[in-house]
Amino acid sequence: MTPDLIYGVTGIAVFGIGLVGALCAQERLRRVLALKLCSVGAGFLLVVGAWREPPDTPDPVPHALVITGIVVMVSATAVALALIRRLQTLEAEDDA
Amino acid sequence: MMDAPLLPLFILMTSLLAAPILFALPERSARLRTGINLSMAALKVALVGWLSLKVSQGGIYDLRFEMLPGLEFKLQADPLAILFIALSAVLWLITTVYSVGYLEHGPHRARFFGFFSLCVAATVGIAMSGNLFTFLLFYELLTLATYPLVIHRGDAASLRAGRIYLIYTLAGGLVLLLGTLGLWVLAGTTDFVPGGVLADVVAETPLAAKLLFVVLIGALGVKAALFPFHAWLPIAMVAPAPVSALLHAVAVVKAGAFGIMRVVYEVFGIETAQALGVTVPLAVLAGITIIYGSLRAITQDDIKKRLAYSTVSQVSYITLGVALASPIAATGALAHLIHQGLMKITMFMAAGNLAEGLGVKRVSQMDGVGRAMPGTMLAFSLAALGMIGLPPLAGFVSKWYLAQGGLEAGQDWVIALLLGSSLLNAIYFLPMLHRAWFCDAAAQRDGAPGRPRIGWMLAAPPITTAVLVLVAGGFANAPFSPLEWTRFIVAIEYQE
Amino acid sequence: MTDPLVIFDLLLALAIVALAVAALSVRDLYAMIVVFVIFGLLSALAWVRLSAPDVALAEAAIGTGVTGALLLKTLHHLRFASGQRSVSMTPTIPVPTGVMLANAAFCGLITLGLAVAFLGAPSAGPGFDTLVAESMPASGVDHPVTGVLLNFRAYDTLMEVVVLLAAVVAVWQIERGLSDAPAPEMGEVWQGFARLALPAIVVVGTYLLWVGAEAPGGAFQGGAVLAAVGLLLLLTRAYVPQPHHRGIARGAFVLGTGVFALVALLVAGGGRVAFEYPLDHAKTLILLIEGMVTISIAVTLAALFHGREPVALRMEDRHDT
Amino acid sequence: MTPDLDPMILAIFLPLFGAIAAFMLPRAAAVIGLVTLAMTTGAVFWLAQRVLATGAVIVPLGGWGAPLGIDLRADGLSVAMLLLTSAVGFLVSVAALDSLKGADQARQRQYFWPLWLLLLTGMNGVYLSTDIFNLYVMIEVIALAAVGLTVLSGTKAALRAGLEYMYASILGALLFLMGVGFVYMQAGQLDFAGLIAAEPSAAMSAALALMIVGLLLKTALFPLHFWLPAAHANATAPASALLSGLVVKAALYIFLRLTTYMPLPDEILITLIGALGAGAVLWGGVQALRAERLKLLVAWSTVVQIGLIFIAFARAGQVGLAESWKAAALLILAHGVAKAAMFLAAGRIKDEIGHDRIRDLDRAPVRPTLAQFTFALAAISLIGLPPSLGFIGKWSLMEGAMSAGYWHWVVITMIGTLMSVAYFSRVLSAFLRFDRVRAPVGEHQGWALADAAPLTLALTAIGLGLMAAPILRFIEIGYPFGAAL
Repeated sequence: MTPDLIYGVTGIAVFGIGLVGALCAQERLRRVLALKLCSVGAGFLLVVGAWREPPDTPDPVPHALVITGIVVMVSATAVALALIRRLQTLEAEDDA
Repeated sequence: MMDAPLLPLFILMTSLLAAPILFALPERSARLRTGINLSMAALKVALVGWLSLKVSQGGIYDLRFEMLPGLEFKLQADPLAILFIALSAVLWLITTVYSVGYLEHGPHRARFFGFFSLCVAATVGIAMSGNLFTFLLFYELLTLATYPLVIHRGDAASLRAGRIYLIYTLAGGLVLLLGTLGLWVLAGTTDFVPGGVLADVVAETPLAAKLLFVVLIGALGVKAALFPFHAWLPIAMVAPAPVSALLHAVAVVKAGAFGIMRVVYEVFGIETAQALGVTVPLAVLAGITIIYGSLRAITQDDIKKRLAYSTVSQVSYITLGVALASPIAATGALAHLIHQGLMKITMFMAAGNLAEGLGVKRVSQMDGVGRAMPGTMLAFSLAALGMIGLPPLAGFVSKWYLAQGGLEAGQDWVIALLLGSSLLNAIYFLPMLHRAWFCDAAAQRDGAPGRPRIGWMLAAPPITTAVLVLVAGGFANAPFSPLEWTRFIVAIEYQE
Repeated sequence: MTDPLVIFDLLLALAIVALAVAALSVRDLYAMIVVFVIFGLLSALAWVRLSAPDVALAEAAIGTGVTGALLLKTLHHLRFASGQRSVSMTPTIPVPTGVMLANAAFCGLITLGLAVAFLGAPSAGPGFDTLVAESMPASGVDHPVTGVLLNFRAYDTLMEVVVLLAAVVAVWQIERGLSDAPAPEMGEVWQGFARLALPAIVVVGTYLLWVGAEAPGGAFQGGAVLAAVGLLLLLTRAYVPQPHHRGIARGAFVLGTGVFALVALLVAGGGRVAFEYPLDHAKTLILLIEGMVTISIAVTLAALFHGREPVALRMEDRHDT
Repeated sequence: MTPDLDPMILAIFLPLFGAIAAFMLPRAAAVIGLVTLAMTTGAVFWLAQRVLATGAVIVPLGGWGAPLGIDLRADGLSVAMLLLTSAVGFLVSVAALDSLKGADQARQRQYFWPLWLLLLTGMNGVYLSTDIFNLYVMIEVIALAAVGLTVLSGTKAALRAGLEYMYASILGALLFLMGVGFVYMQAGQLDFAGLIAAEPSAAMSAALALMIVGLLLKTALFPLHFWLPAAHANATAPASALLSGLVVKAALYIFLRLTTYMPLPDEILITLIGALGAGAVLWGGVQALRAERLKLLVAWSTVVQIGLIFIAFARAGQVGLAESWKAAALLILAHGVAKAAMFLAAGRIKDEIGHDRIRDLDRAPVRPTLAQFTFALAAISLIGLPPSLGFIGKWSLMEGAMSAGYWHWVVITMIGTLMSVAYFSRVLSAFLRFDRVRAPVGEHQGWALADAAPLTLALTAIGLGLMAAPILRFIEIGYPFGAAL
């Protein structure tokens, strides 16, 4: 058993867990978090793909892609959270 | 005289380009609108005259434009096309005069005349289509252009009628699309060629060819008001009188009948169709429609509805003549395309005048209207007698040829059919004439309204067309008469 | 087989999966975020194990750090907006259990399929290794990941910065009006700590940026660390965004994108295409781009955390709603 | 040193710089936006000319060349999409000048332009990209900008719809990213050439499935359409026009590209895609018939049209794939132009009448005739009546299906057409009914500037049908991918 196998399966599991959350979660915040889990899962897959048995160095391209993916995801998360905040404000105004 | 290869396009453009201008004109610019309308209509008549002269001298007009690989937008001016555009050009001019008078001070005139122009453009396009694909384009345009005319009044009844009209015609259009596609897939072309393009297909897969025939005739039969697709026609009567006149005489039902003609003659070819065994059922269907329409007409009290059922019946004479597969019957059918147009437009304009001038909309109110509006009723009577088939009026000529054609084709039942139909025509038209001329008005209406005031723009058109009915029948053998022209066409279609 | 590292890997993997499940199933949202942060840090650890220190840094700083801060801030706002009530964020129509189970089964099947496909895929299969190794000398930097990010696939990186820009524009557009959730109160000790920590964080961030050319680190990680400075400043009220700072903020947001794009465009010519840096100036240009991008990332992330566009507190100073 | 400018680079960088400028200078945003759109359109025409003259063209960014670097590539299909985007975008921008002119819309004005220009950057980037990871980044640019535009009005309904849209967008993009991961594992390359060269394997099937599901979610194919109607119906009119006319097309385009390079392995899958399209046509049609608001009806019609595009893709099964994408592309172009026109017209009608409740449209004494006419013209193209481009697309669809003997697609298309007649005529007959109005009906006459842009779009949708043959020849330039390399 090599790390790429272990963490590859981990990544896919995390992706699947995130998928369940994205489809089933009730609270808005939790759905955002579930999507973030999916992105971590995808990140695992790419990092695992880049892994080479030491002493070979890993392929740097997927690493760069994952970094890009992380930044993209934080941007999307920020927008989703801003929507949630604004929506909550409006809904709270209505309740009051 | 100089030659202009783009002449068919110019004829199309006289009404197609007029439409956007008319839409854009402000509602109040009535004079300008009338000027544009009339000058464009007159220009079209002149251009059509020129074109028919050229074609009779052997000129060939063929405009093509590639729409999809291998599939062309194609305009051609063959004699059959000329026959139809001549009818529409002349009747457009007359109906335009009538409409200007009819809609004076009415609302939404810009819209009305815009769509009116589009409607005529579509009819002209249908006439000059060089293939079924182009035909389909204009066929759909016709539907779209007539819908706003049918619901012009904008009330609940018109909208209901409009909806039924739209459902029937667009469904018909969709089936026509299916048929056109089928033709394209089966034959690899949709061109109209005398003698047809399907001989090979019929030899190989007669079932597919039969199916295609049913689909195409079914699609066209909707507009041609062929039984059992006729129901929209009487309902569409809520439209203003000039629209009804145009719908019945030129535009919609004729487009259907004309399409049936093209399909039988130039898609299948009369011999191929005969070999396929589809002409006789079509003739029988036409016969059923003729009798059914007449029977329904008898029971209608509403004048326009009675006329509408009469149209259902009369237009099927054309289909009958086509389906009989005899050159003489074909002559009668083509002549009837023109003759029925002239007669029916006369009657609808007269009916419109009765409604406008006297408020008479029902047969039961017609007592004595002959004395109140003698010119209009004279025209109406001429047209009605022509419909019945009284010689020497136009209707007699067509029926005579149809009967002869029936004999020639060995379908003797056609004689009985024509006699029976004429009898029914008499049964529903003669009482109207009797009431109009021989009954006393006072018994029906409160007080004597005196002479109704209708302008010359309403009075003159029906009289003009009535005169044409007389001329077309009386001088049927003169050069350039509809009958002479149809002989020219039949020679081409039967490839003699 | 008895390699202790394998046992470590297995335990770590189990912990990651367990934390992912826990994050979705724990009832309290605050606990959810805490679990998530631990999950993120452990994932970063796993990536270190997979010889991906750059990715681990980025995940720890941005994926976990900034995301966690954003989630906490939003939770705070939600609790404030719904008046300290226990937050049930969505006025939910409860989803039938059947649907939930069907969804879960569906996702399970997909996951299983993916796992099978993964196991069938070539491990340590073909990659860009050779290509990158051959091209590194011409890239102007020594660290391969930086070479990929800022040279080979610089276009992707530019667009990534554009995504950040789009996010901040969208957030400013979405959130409006006056602040309605006051920042959480912080103890004096915390404030003192923040003041002390700030300079150190700045140094670390700048170092990360600088070192990126040769070793793990670079613009994004550096930017994230510097953004932490911004977060602290905002949280401690050491800095309160003012309306007249909007112009400067806008400038800082677009600085990275603008400079990056301009450099990419201006190097084209004389047979070179866009993004093709002349070899002699490659390192300088890349450092210039990285520096500007770092500033933009730092300010943008801080602004994403702050949320609203800074507006005047008094109505008469406000020109738009 | 004057930089060498390439039209492909310009098509991406002009809107990017425009977005930056519009964000920095909110007061001049509209001017900057229009100028940028005009210049971008010019660049795209330049590119079109070049592609027409020399076939597909490539820019290897950074000089590295794929697979290490990223190539930009323009062929007939991508240029057609670029032309659609910039030309429709320009006209929508002109219309936006008017529809965002209200005094209470300062904020919308300020943010519309930078978001829209970023959106344009993302879309142009998609159409020129040849790298699947780059496509992932681009669809995220599109997603964030599009969500920003969706919620521009700031109403609660728009925010709710925007949030749903955001979830769907992120999930779609992440599924796509996961697919990218699998492609990398199997092929070790991320460019299109790598996709073509890759051996079929379980990993590639998983990749294809993930990417396709992600794209279907983004393009809102039934039953993944749940987010679309609310998002498109609640946005402000120009944003709706952009979202419905252009944005969903980006994912559709990627779908067409991917399936060209990684053909669907099984006939059943193609039939499944077509069946989903059929579901969209029927379900969307029913919903459009029930819709109470004009804009919601128009949004449901987008669901229907997307279904139709997928039916066109599946029209002749696996054997027909080499031709079917063209029918789909024609429908994409037709829908892009016509739907933009229709949403703008619907927005104008709502502005003039003050509401968009369909059942009360005929009670309004105000009748914005030109906007209604525009709506009708757009409906003609969407129903697929001749000679519009929609008709040509539908013709191609049915022709291919009929030739291959796939009669079920013909039947579905005909049912869909009848349904579209039914739901559009609900609106059109309300325009033409007058007897429920008490006050004298004031029909606008003459030209309102605000109607010019939508009317131009609607007329284009009709007129493009006459250009179908050259369009078809154009989109084939550089097909298939390998030919130009």
